[in-house]
Amino acid sequence: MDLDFSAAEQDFRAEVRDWLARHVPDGLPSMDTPEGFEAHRAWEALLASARLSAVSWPEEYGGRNASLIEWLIFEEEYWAAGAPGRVTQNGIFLLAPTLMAFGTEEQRRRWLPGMAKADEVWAQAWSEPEAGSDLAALKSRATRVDGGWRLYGQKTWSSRAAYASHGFGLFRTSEEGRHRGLTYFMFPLDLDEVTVRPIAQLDGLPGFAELFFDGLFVPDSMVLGAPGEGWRIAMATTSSERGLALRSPGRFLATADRLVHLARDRLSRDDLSRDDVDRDFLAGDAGPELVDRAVRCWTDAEAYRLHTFATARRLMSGAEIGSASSMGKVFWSELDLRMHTLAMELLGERAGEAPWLDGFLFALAGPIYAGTNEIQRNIIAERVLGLPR
Amino acid sequence: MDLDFSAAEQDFRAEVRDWLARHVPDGLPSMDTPEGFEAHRAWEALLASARLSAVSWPEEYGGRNASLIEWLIFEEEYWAAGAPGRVTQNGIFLLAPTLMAFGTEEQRRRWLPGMAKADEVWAQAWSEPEAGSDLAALKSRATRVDGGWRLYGQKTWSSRAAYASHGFGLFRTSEEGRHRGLTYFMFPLDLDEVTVRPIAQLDGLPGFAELFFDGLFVPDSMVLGAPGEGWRIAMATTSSERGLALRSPGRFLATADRLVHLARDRLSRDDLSRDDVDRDFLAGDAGPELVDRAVRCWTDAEAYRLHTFATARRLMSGAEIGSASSMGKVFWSELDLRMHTLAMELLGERAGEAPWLDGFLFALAGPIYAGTNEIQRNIIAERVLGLPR
Amino acid sequence: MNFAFTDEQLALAATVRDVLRAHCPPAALRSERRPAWEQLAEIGFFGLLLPPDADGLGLRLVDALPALEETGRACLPGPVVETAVAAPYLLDDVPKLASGSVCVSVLLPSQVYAPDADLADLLVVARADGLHLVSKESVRLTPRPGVDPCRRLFDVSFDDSVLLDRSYVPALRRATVATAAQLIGVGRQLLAAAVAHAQVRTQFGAAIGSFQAVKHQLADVAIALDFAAPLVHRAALSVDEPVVPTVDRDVSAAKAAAGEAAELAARVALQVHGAIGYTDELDLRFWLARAWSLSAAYGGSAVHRARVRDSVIGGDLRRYP
Amino acid sequence: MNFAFTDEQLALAATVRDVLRAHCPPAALRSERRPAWEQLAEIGFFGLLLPPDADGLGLRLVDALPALEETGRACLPGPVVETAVAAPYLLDDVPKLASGSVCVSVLLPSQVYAPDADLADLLVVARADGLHLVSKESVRLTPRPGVDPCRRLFDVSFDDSVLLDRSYVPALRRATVATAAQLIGVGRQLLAAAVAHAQVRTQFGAAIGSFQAVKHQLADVAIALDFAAPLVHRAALSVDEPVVPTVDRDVSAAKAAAGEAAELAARVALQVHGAIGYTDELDLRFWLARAWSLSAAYGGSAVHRARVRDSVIGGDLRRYP
Repeated sequence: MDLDFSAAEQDFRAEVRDWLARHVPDGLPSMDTPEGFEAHRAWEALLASARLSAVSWPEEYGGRNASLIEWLIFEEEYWAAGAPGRVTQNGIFLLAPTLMAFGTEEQRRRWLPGMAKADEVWAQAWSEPEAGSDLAALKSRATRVDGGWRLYGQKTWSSRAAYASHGFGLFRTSEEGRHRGLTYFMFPLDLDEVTVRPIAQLDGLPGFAELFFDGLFVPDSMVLGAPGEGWRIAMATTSSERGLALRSPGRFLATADRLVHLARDRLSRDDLSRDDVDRDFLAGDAGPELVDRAVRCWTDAEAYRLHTFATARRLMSGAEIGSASSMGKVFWSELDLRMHTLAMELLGERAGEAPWLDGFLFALAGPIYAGTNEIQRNIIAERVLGLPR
Repeated sequence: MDLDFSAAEQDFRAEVRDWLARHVPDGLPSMDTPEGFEAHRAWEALLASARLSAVSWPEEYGGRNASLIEWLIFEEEYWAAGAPGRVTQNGIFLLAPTLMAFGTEEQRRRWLPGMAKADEVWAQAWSEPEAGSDLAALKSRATRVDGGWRLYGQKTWSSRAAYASHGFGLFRTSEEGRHRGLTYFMFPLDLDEVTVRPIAQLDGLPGFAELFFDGLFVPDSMVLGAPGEGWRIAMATTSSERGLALRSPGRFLATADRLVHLARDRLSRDDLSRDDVDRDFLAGDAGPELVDRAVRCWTDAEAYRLHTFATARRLMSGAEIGSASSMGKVFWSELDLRMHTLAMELLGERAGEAPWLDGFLFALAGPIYAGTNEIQRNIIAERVLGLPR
Repeated sequence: MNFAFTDEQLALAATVRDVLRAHCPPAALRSERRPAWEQLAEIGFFGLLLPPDADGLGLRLVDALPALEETGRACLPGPVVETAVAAPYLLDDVPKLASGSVCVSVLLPSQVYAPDADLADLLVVARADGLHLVSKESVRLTPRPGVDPCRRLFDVSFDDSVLLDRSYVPALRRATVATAAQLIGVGRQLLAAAVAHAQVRTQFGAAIGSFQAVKHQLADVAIALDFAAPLVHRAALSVDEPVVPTVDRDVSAAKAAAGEAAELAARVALQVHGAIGYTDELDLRFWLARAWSLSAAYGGSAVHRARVRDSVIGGDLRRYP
Repeated sequence: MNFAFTDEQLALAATVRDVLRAHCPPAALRSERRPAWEQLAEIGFFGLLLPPDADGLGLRLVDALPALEETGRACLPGPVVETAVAAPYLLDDVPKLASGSVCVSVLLPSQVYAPDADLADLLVVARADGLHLVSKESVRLTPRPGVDPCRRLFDVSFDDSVLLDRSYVPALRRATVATAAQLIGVGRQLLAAAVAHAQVRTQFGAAIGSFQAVKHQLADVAIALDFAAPLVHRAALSVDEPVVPTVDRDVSAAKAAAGEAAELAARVALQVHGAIGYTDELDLRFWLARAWSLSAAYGGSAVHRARVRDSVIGGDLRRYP
């Protein structure tokens, strides 16, 4: 057991850090606005020009064949540098692993390079109004037509869909069995037979959209895997969504560092307050309790990082994470929420300022999406600990 | 709405405080040892001589007709004075309310005065090996004989039974219905047909015992309520067990005060440690976090006290607490555990030095007995909030 | 000893609740800055705490507490606490105050920004040199981003003002307790909304409210609110008494507990609603935002916890009474 | 970068586990003070960290970590950490140390009492004037009440002693990390016992392990242990390196997290077992007591949290590597 990065890994870190230091833009507008979306696409294109947008991919698709460890290094550097959120996330982290595992060589050649350059931006379309965490209850369907399929029905909570060019999700292609009747489709969002209705969030911006399908034609070449295999394929994707793929520690490490700095500022602000009119009221110095909580979060982020190194090692030696990824999901989502909740407390009435509010709203969703934490805890109890269903 | 004690209530508090100041003994041996049991009985007899052992009872049974508010005052003073635990608790707080509500005048005259003076000490016998929180699953039975009943079967977790003179519990007198076949019995523990097997606890002392019944004869005069009514009667008792009766705030207020003093000592000990060999190691001053938690407990104890004043008022105006008592059970049991867990942390390796350790072991049982907190939360969700079963 | 609200106190709350049901429906939160304001004025709401010689009812804060909880339950926008609770202890001879035709905002110690200052005819601002009374005409306001669309925040600057020769403390204590009462109301409504959703929303073929994990989270919210409320009631009694040595400790204990209970209610309500709880389409978001904004108003939970800590560790273990 | 134990490290742990299964069964906890001691000595356990020239294997702490976790899982009594982990960094030229025929207890800063001192042939006691080596003959021991029947505590006084000219720090760091590793083992066994009980114990006609509330409590224990363990492994790597600037922060983070995870495991195990978990009849009590006693040993969680806090807030946000 060691924690020593190889010379190659250290060189890679140095290269990434240097490139980011020279190219990371100052705060872009929200990717849920039209101009912000374009700005984020431009950033991804620049990232891709340095072959840094999908480092773990094979070179022919625009990656560098980076190892899991190198990918974790990239993520640490990316978020530490304060780089923008990834508008390509659904594609690169959800769809791409599925294409690699279940797609055809043609499909990979056709879709991956454009995904890496953000020429095409992908929306995920898992949920339906009547099926939240319960994928098998999906009702939207696809009917066979000459050379392909036509999609009918409704999807919701489709992230990025407000501006994305394409989407992916499951549609029912036969009625046999809740699971066995589902097929995995990729589809365009710019045709008349699909209507995109943005959903405004607490911040008023459309982070999600509803999709209404009215016979959208999808050629066979955009079916991922065999018809009826959608459930099995999607499970692989969502487990990568829950597991390592979606939630590298880098983001939480950067958040934890910012949180500690915020707590230290707060301490000094309390000191200042002693000399003005607030004195008697604020005699109670709120520092210690909040600082203790901030440092606890910082240590938990470190624990998540180390835990991920161990998991990465297991994966690199060919093991599966499986249900254990549910532990990571619960841990990071509740850590992220604790960090942002504490930041809100530290900011008090200043909470509306700064990047923290957006992060808070995003973190609030953490325990809910990719399988609620209640469901994750059931999975841990039943599949990891072996308790009865 | 007010928080003003009447002149009478203030006089009562003064009398109780004064009497306790003059009579409370220094630490008695544990009531789970033979000598400690006798010492606690002697203390209860002294308490009864001042008509303070059951202040809320009618005078003819040894009480003072104290109001609920006066009883709460008594409890605050009793625990603040550091007086001993109540060896009579099962009788005075569990059986007596049932005798008052469902017993005959003869039964009250026969049993209550001896209970108040601790001439007779009562053990509760609710649980059976196969029935923990699930009273209706009881298997022990009573068969009709001339002039009374004979008891057969086994009870467990019978508190005080190791040394008590009498017990009370439910026995099946017919097979019709899980609930309707149960009857409420009082019975002696000193006859050959009942065997008492003490159960040693973590501290090695027999706080509980198992009871084995082999045809113990119980006269009709010791049946409480009508045969078959045991379930309804027991529910009333256990709800008083969960509710106000068993857990007056007095004990938690006293614990919270002691905890705050302990935290302050700890702070000063950390200061001291700066001047000896521990300096560099203990540079980290553990004070703030622990002190914050201690004060939070102190405030929660105050909240429980105020909440109880409101509940007492509702009861005095004829209302029922009902399922709301489950909220109190969860709150006090988890507060008590938090307080003692924190005390263990503050004491560190000194934790073995009582009285905190005994209290810790007792507090650990809080979330378990009188209906586990899981069950309490179900009750709150279903009966108070109206969620589906 | 009667630690329960009287029929009069509850009747006042019922009246306010009826007014708000009729004139501050959720739809109003999207369209109006001060819904139900005139109707509340008509029932004398803004004169509750004013002395009779100022056309008020001369009630104590505790008398108005259940009514204030109702304003939280309805998520009532506007500088209600500032005008109805703080102003009476900051301003004399403002004849129109009782009638509700004068709208007041305040910027006192523990506040960072003045809430709804753009609606205010008068502002009271604490500076190192004392309390300044500033009129709408002579104030300059800079909007600041906040979390609550119905409780806008402003930076305040001014040249002309009148120095008030009095302490902000009585007003600040009452505004803090009144805000705590609103937080209890906000929390209760969030709990009610989450319960209602859990009863109808199904997953895996069952109402999610039948899942033990959901039940227990909602039960914990009910417990937190149920044990925070008595601290708020006690704090009101403490500020109403001429001299209660523990008053500041009581006020802080109330604000901290109410804020934490409301934030827990918000978090669980979001959990139970899932992604839809997030959206602009559901009214839930207004109560979420109010829980967050009021929890930070007049000092956040951490500041108030710290004040209680300093008092208790300082040796003040007295309990009132 | 290979943050996983090697086959050799796991093989050593497996050997120790087999020895403990055979010679430290739960029954031994009731009857013996040092079960399995000779058998562990036979496989060279007490020489793992000693240099070859002292008949040891010259391993690093990280190599022994999985084996130490096994001693926690088995609730192994006796001054194991003190003799096998601390002594090698405190004592030179004690030839019999590697053979396990010399039993050592220590009383270092952060400890209040010396564990199992009555079994010790040698004691190392830190005083303001330095480290004292005290022999069994010249020590006076006063038993102190503890929570753990298998880890007895003693006050130590003495007249004759030999001053050791060295720092206690290397030994203390390693003893603290080794104790953290034992806590992980104790916690895992408590979790396993709770799961086993929840699978068979029925209530209301169903296995209690099928109730969501029980499932989620046990899942939280699994999570706490799973994310505390890497901090312990990292701390071992830090103390093994010649110079790691964050070593003290790493050691404290590990001890605090392991102690809290084990205490959570104890609380939940007791919850799941219900009243029976309480009794002398069940072996569970030994693991409960060990979780509590080791969590307090070598500095409790709060002390170590505070050390991490001071380091991080002091500005040391460096992550190793």
